[in-house]
Amino acid sequence: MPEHNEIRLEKHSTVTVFCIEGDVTAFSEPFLNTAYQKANEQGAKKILLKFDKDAYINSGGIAVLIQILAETRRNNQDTAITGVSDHFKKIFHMVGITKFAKIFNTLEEALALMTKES
Amino acid sequence: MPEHNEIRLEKHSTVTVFCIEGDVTAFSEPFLNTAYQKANEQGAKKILLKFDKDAYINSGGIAVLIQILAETRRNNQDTAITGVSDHFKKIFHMVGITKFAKIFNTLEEALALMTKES
Amino acid sequence: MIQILDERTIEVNLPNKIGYERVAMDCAASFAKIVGLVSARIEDLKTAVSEACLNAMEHGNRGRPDARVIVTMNCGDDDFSVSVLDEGEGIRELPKEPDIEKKIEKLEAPNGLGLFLIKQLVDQVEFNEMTKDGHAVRMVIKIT
Amino acid sequence: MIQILDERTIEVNLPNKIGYERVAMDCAASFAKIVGLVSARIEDLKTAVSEACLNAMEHGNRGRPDARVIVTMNCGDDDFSVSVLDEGEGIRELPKEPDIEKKIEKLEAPNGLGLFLIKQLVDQVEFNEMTKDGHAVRMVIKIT
Ligand SMILES: Nc1ncnc2c1ncn2[C@@H]1O[C@H](COP(=O)(O)OP(=O)(O)O)[C@@H](O)[C@H]1O
Ligand SMILES: Nc1ncnc2c1ncn2[C@@H]1O[C@H](COP(=O)(O)OP(=O)(O)O)[C@@H](O)[C@H]1O
Repeated sequence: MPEHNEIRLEKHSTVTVFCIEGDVTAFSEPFLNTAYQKANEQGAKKILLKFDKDAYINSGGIAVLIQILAETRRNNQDTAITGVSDHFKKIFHMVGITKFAKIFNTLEEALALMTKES
Repeated sequence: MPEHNEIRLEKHSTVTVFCIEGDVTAFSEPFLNTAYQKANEQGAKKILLKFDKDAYINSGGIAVLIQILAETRRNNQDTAITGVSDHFKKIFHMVGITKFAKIFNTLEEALALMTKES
Repeated sequence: MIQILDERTIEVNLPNKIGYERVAMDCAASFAKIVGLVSARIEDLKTAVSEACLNAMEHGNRGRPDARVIVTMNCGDDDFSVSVLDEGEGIRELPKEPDIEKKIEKLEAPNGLGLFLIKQLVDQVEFNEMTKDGHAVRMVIKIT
Repeated sequence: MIQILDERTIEVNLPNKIGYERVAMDCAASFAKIVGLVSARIEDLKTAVSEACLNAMEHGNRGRPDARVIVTMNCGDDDFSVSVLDEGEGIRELPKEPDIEKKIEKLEAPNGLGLFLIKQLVDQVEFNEMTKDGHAVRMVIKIT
């Protein structure tokens, strides 16, 4: 069933990586919220959202992302994105998501830069 | 347009590799025949048909393959196949293609074994 | 709009079920690939078709499980077009552009991105085509 | 066969054009994925749908460009079924199993593999369902 996400939290030095498996739609809301809550309990300061390269992301999923970004902003958490195709990079740019979360081409690049920043 | 194949011939020591790009259907007939003719002109003794892992292969394409296998058999050319998904391995087995052409999992494996055989 | 299913037209008839928009999306992608659309435009088309279907299900058909969404795809010489038909009355008022700053500040709802994306991704779009069968959104992507 | 498009049924209406069977195939795969068929069975389904559509185009509709192929997919509790409808009179005589040895010896034509593959790949198949709209092949894959 596609209306389900497996979200694993991985700690890489100061960065909490959300490994999001599956499509990102309105159905992702509880899964992303639970993961975010858990990250907060662990005191996450830097958050990297890692998507499946071939995930289907729709406007409902983007709305969920925006809600997460609203929270990370309030909580002063540095937030970035990786693992999205060129198409969704373009869409995240169109919508303005990229004003609030930098998109990195690879996990390694993201971690290298995010761990460096204080 | 999908009804078109790019077939590159590569010589790896004694083996002539047909790098077949694109779907394999009835439309592949002239492309495969031309490639086979060229290989013959080059005096090919061992032939490895390498497919796209995600090619669409249908019964029309399999019929074209059978015609090629009939020719390679007549001409005493050792013939093998690589680059097919598990699904098409199963189908080639069902149809009996595997009685006339061994399927290798990788190009390297195929070349290692085929170049060894006299 | 009269449904003429000619040699260049494929029609998909879907139940009104969120999630099934993927089938229309994959179908459009498959057709577009056959007729030679480049992959970036196929991605644009996929998102546009998916968003139009979601709107048809949610707003046009108001979630009614017995309603249908009919997606008609046509490949012309110069353009690839898709009509998404629902059983509703059309879009009452085209909403204003989403404002990400306001959404982040929670001064605006996080949703309301579908029509915006459609408008951005296709070369031409017509909302509110009313027919005897309902309301259609028609989207066109140029083949270059 | 009465065409009931219920909440678990998707219909694709295709022009009679070789190559377009891919659209029905991708559509079936997309639907099957949503309802949870495992990927090996989705591959079986894809080949079966594609072969049934090719036969509908070539034999059922005899290549007539104005004819249509209608593919109806239904997801039940225990099985996923696909009907492929053409405007022909059905399969006159089910051919015998292909014999690869004979094909290689050129004692038998290289084609004639479609029905064989369909029978091998699906759990149940019914040929020659005659309806007022034409002839249908109905294929069933069990969901386990
Ligand atoms: N097919 C439709 N039928 C009726 N109204 C629609 C349709 N599509 C869109 N709308 C209206 O336009 C609004 C904006 O749609 P959209 O931009 O996709 O955002 P959202 O679906 O998140 O509200 C919807 O809330 C709805 O009022
Ligand atoms: N939809 C159909 N309508 C009429 N005849 C059919 C249909 N499908 C198959 N047949 C008949 O069955 C034969 C075998 O079909 P198939 O095994 O797919 O091989 P091929 O298409 O290569 O002949 C066809 O040649 C045709 O005579």
